[in-house]
Amino acid sequence: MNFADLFGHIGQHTVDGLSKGAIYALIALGYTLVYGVLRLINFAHSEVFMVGTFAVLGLWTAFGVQNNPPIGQAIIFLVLGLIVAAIASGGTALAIERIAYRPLRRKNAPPLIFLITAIGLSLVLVEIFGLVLPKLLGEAVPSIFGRARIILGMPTIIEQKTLFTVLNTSITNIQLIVFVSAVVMMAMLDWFINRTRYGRGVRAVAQNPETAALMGVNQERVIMLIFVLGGIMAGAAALLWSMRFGFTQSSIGFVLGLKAFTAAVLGGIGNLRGALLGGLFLGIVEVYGATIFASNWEDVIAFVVLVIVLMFRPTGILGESLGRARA
Amino acid sequence: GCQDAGGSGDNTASGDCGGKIAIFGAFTGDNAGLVLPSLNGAKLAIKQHNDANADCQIEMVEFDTQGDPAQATPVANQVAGDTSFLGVIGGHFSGESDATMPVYEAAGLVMVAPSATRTDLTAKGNKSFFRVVGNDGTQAGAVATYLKSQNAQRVFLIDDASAYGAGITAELTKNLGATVAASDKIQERQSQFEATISKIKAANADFVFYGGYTREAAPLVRQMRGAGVTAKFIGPDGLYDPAFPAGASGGAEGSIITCPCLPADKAGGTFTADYQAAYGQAPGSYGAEGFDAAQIFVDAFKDGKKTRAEILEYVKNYDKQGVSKYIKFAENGDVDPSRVVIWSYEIKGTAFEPLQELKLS
Amino acid sequence: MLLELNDVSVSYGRIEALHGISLTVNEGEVVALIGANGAGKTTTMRAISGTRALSGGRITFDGEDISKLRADLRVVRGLCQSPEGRQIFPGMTVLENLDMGAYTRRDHAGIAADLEKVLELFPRLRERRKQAGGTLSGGEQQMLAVGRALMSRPKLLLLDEPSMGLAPMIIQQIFDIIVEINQQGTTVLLVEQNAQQALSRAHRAYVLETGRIVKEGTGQDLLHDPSIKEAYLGVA
Amino acid sequence: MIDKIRDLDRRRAGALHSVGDRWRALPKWQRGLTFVAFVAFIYYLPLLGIPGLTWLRTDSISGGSNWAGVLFTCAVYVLVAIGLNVVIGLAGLLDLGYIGFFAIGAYAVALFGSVNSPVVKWFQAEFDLPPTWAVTWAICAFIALVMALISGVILGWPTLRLRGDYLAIVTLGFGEIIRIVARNMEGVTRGPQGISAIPGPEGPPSPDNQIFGLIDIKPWYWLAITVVLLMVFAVRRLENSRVGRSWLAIREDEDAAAVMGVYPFKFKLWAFAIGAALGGFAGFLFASRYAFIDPTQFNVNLSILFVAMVVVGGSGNMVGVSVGAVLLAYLPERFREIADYRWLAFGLAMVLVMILRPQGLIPSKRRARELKDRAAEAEEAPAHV
Amino acid sequence: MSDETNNPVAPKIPTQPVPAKNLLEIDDVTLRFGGVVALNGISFEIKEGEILGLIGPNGAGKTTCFNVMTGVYKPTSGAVRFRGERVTGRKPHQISRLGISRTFQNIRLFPEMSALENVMVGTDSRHKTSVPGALFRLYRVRPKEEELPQVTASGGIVRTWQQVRRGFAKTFGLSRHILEERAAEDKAMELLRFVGIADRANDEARNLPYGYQRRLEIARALGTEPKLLCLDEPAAGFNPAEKEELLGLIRRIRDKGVTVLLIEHDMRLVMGVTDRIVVLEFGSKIADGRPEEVSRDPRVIAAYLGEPADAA
Ligand SMILES: Nc1ncnc2c1ncn2[C@@H]1O[C@H](COP(=O)(O)OP(=O)(O)OP(=O)(O)O)[C@@H](O)[C@H]1O
Ligand SMILES: Nc1ncnc2c1ncn2[C@@H]1O[C@H](COP(=O)(O)OP(=O)(O)OP(=O)(O)O)[C@@H](O)[C@H]1O
Ligand SMILES: CC(C)C[C@H](N)C(=O)O
Ligand SMILES: [Mg+2]
Ligand SMILES: [Mg+2]
Repeated sequence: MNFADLFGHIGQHTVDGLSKGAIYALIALGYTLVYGVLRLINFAHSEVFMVGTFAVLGLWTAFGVQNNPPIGQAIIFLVLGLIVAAIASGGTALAIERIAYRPLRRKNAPPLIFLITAIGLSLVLVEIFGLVLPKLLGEAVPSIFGRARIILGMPTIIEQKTLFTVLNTSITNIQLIVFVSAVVMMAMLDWFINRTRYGRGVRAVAQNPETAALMGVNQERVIMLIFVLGGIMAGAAALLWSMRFGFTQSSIGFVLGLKAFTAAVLGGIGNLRGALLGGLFLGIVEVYGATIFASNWEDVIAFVVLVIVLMFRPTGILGESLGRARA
Repeated sequence: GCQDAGGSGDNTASGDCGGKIAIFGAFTGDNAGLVLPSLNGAKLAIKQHNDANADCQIEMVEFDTQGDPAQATPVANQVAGDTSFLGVIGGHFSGESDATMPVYEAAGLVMVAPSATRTDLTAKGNKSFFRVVGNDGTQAGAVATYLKSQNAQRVFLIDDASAYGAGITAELTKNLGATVAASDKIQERQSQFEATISKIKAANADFVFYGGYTREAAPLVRQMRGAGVTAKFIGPDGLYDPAFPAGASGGAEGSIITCPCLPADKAGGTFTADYQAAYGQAPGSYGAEGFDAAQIFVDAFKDGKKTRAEILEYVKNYDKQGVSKYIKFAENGDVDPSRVVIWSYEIKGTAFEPLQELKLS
Repeated sequence: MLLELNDVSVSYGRIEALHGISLTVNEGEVVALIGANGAGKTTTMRAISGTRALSGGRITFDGEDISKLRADLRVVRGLCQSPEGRQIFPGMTVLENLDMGAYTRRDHAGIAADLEKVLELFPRLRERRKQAGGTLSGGEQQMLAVGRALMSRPKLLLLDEPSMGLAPMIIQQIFDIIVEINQQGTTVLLVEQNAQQALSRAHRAYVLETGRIVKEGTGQDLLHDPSIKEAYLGVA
Repeated sequence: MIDKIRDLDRRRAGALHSVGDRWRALPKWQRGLTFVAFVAFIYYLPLLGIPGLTWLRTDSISGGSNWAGVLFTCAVYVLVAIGLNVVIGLAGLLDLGYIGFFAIGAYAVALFGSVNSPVVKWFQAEFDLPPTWAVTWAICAFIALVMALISGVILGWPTLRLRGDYLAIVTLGFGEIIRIVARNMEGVTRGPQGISAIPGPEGPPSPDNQIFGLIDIKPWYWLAITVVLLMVFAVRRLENSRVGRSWLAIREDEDAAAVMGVYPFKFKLWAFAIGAALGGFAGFLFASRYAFIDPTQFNVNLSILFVAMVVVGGSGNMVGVSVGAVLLAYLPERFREIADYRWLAFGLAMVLVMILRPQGLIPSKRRARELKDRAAEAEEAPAHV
Repeated sequence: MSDETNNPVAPKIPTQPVPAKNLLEIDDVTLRFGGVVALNGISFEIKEGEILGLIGPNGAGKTTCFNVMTGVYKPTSGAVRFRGERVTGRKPHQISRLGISRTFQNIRLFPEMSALENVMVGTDSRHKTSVPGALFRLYRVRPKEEELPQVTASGGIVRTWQQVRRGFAKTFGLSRHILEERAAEDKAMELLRFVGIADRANDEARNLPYGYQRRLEIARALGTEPKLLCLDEPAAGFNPAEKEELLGLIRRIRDKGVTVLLIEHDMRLVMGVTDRIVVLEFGSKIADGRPEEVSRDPRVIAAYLGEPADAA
């Protein structure tokens, strides 16, 4: 157990953890939104993220982006990447809603059924990107599909540089971008849900769908809205991911999704701010834990912390807010 | 796909020559990429034989285990129970080999493994398990030699806690002694390596060895470079895979990969060319081993061996130059370590440039 | 004629709850709908507000056939229901709940004025305006539900048992409020168990029995109808 | 297309329904006889040689697995499904980490029963035992059962107070923790190397074993299926008792149940512990038949597969979940041709079954009714819902 | 229609002098939710055998008071004692075993269980079979003659079989599980008959009409064999005729020896059935006395009843 290392570089570890957690947080938002409104763990959300990364990869490959392009180009490709990823992820989320969840909602199926459907969908999406498309298109576009199951690299779009160093803690440009974008996006979403009329409609559907309709809220539109919003957040996360880590694979969503969902639960699922807080907290816990022990204990530490937190706060750190309180 | 490699199956076992063997391994699933070259190599050997000897047809039946011991065992039961099978090529992974060894041994079936490298597989007093590949101890020894030759002072060891990665890294730890600066273990499917990288930095390492596969290694080396770590990166044959440099998008430049496989131009006979002609790509890792494993059975059948016992006996005493190395088994089933050829390669762009053959100690 | 139900039937699974009822509500009226438990009063309300599909018949509102219109669009047309059993949004504060009532409205000044009025009517709500709806007492929730419905300024207000679970004094108030908003121009369709009160305030009333309209008349007429007295007023 | 499938499904469901009705209408002794015949058939299955049915065997294709071996796997999965059904179907708790208990049962026999295990080695060194010494199989069975049960209680104690979906993620985490610990604690479990030479009823695997041998798997299957039948009998007893009623009440309204004198925590814990014990025992059988385990065999994927077989089969109904388990274990083996596509097919099947038949293939009567009511309700509500 | 309802406010002939023994004491109980004081140092007691009314304006704290008594909430301070034993701090199921049972303001049945099963859940709380008991059925009880398996067949194997079973049960006893299961069913059926809904015993609760559901809740609560039954607005949504029936039912429950605590806003019902009334306002007790006293109390009129004309 290496506490010396932890405390010796506590600042650095914290910064690392925050930038790690920011990605979790963005994905967690999608889980929380859908859960908050439909009481449904959208297990397929991790694949919404995965599709986003493939979209970014596809875009950059199509334009033949090389490592470290000039800054002007880099910005263009990032913006384009954001748009493409948001469209791809948002579209996937919407498609999932339409194809799988809507028929179930029509039948008023209980949550467990949604969960299993979501798991099935998730498998299907992973296999489509990892197996079917490679078989169909692997010859034509090997760089996108050829090794989708193992790993696909992307160009480095912005070189990682240390921006400044304070108190023995260096912060890189990419860490800063990731962290700030995550916070800004989450703040925008929070504002949208809590301060706008649409947002109020979303919360109303979350708490009492039938009465929401009696107040003039169009439930279908709200549900589409949350899936699209969650998808866009996942798309944004996909772009940040691509920028920071520069690779993807068909199964990339699984572990990240699991962590993001854990983050959402940690913060209080259904609670947007909770998702952010949970994500950052989880990131820090993982980095601290991996420093003290070895990295292969990371997940154990994350889950143990989850259990401990839930024992003291059974509805997560911030509790639920979108969701229905118990009557 | 379970098509037989050449020949019409029925009349084979009946003739004076020929017979039926099984090959098992992860032919589908996530890890298939590592094993398919070996399958292709084996198929090539059988096909070459069958094409040349119309009167002596060998049938090879493929059993896909996805590398999972739990799937390999019913397969083993099937093969062991079907007396028409006279030999087995496999397993490809150490775990499935370990799981099925007792079954095949009980049936008196000989196993020739092309790529199961864990050291202790041959240390259990098995009587029918042989491998045409050097074990992890041999490769780790070669890596250690290389590191010494490079004057490594502070080596940082990372493994993925898999049977293969952890095994080879543990062997290397034994070999390196004091030059190991520190170590870390990551987990499969991990994709963010902040903690590991800060440990590498803290250890001020000049070499980083990673025991494991591409999926984790590519992002790891890329993030290392992104974070400004300049230590040289070394990996074993698990990374001898074009996906590694490609997945790291330039991050793997200059990394050293060791592999108990010969560079294309050094492989014996016409194997490399034949393989290239048959499958349109270079043999990759273990392609030659797969070929050699199959060739042993081809030789046995050609020699007129017709029962499991005869073939087991034949393999035990096999003594011949193969395409990957000179093959002669020690009592425990290992090939002679001194005959194992291990090469180092350097990554340039997306290519593996052969550097040198690594001699043991 | 503001609202017209023409031979409307509604079923739950195999059970038909409404067997073709017809009724009308004219602009400016208070119409009461009374009947025993399970007579189909709530079902009628839900059919009108659109939370239950019709299995037959036709509903016309303001000259438009709304039989197949989505519930939220009926709200936009000026038809608002305060549902049975309160159904407030438990996770929203009292104020947010009231704002939900005005979801389809855009006139900010008007909303603010109405909010003030509702809080005036129910001082208890003002006291609790920041409390989550789910933690209010039963009666407080009922007040909130009525207040929320008022916030939408509907042309036609549907009230399903607004007095349920309220203390006698508040019941009095609620009925006074109904009369008041009616005088200010809102048409009201009222479902009540408290037939005495409902009939004495209503212009007209319908009596529902096992999914059929069995009687209709002015409030006063029914109030003095002996059979009604016996069955619904509990006075021999 | 979808309509066609739906129509077909309806017809098939109708047929099944009438089968069910007719079954219930049979006199008791006829039902008894049929049941006996069915059980006999189950025992006969590994020998299956009825002309016209042999294509069912997994070894009827080239590269297929041993038939009895696959049947054994099916039996173990059925045991898992029955255990998980107690947790999900009866008590209504979503457990996504069931593989954890399975792993604990498997590791229990491996750690105490195999001469290769560090634990046994430690015992040998500490107490001067011969190098062939290890805990006997029967005692290992007991250890496995108890360890799984205890771990169920340990996991349940702090977490059962949590609401449904929180429980799901916590249990999922538990499954992962068990696997990671098994992988990382090399000193105890030999980590990723796995443990071999796990004993069977006749001791460690060896060519001398007469009945539970290495090559012929039929006795193993008969052993497993006997365990399954016993457990079915036991769980039925629970289901039709005060305990089963309490589970149902908790599932429907926990607070109201508490006020009526049901202690939800206690009964949930029991469900968890029973489920864990069954899962552990399944793991025990699995390990002792395969004689080798390593941590990769206890992946989360498998947990999810387990939940899927319960839900797809029809949670709450033991026949249903067993059918789900058999299908999921058998189909990929029989249709090896699609090997690469099996997860895709599996995912598609899950989605399709859930959309077309949310109550599962063979649901419990109560669930079927419940879902039908809910669906009817939704259908009558207007389009926006 | 019975006499009482014709003139419900008139004093009811007291059945007996109310026995003085306290069944439940609420002792200076305070409960705060953040800033909201839901209960403010209230004290009152319930005497064995009486029907006590608990009334007060909306939000006065009546339901909260129930929740404190049944262990759903823990009071900030103060204590509830039941038959001298402290109840506060115990879990709901323990309190239920002690003998307090309740219904809910918003009906909370087990919707997918049949009416009979709903009540059986209640009766189960007095039974002992737990998991090992249900599993192994080893705990055996000597059955009474009528509980033994009957020999009905006239001959042949069936008869022999029945005789064997009977003999077995005679020598080794019957498992407690089986006896309890039978007892539960009989008792539940009897209770359904008691509240008058036995005709729908096998229907799922969710399919019962509203009035039946309310009565089923009462039957289920009675299944736990309570000493004290708390009814939270049982007549909400009933019309006068139905209220009438309910009134009779409450009396019959009391006549079975169960003490009743009743929350209700319908004054006619409250006046007609209660022996004593406690009035709450803003979490404090403002009156406690016989119905006719309370209904004349100016504070109660001001806080709750409004002008007397309204009570009619
Ligand atoms: N969700 C439902 N499923 C099945 N039947 C229902 C449902 N809701 C109502 N019913 C039935 O429809 C009939 C009419 O019910 P409705 O709720 O409209 O009556 P109501 O007049 O409002 O009674 P109450 O005074 O109790 O509110 C009743 O027989 C009831 O049992
Ligand atoms: N969980 C809670 N958090 C905050 N306030 C609460 C909570 N539960 C109850 N209250 C408040 O406590 C007060 C008493 O509520 P209670 O439900 O006991 O009233 P009641 O007397 O039953 O009223 P009603 O007749 O309307 O049902 C109310 O003002 C309510 O808002
Ligand atoms: C295919 C190889 C990478 C397998 C590895 N050498 C093992 O023993 O498991
Ligand atoms: Mg109603
Ligand atoms: Mg109340």
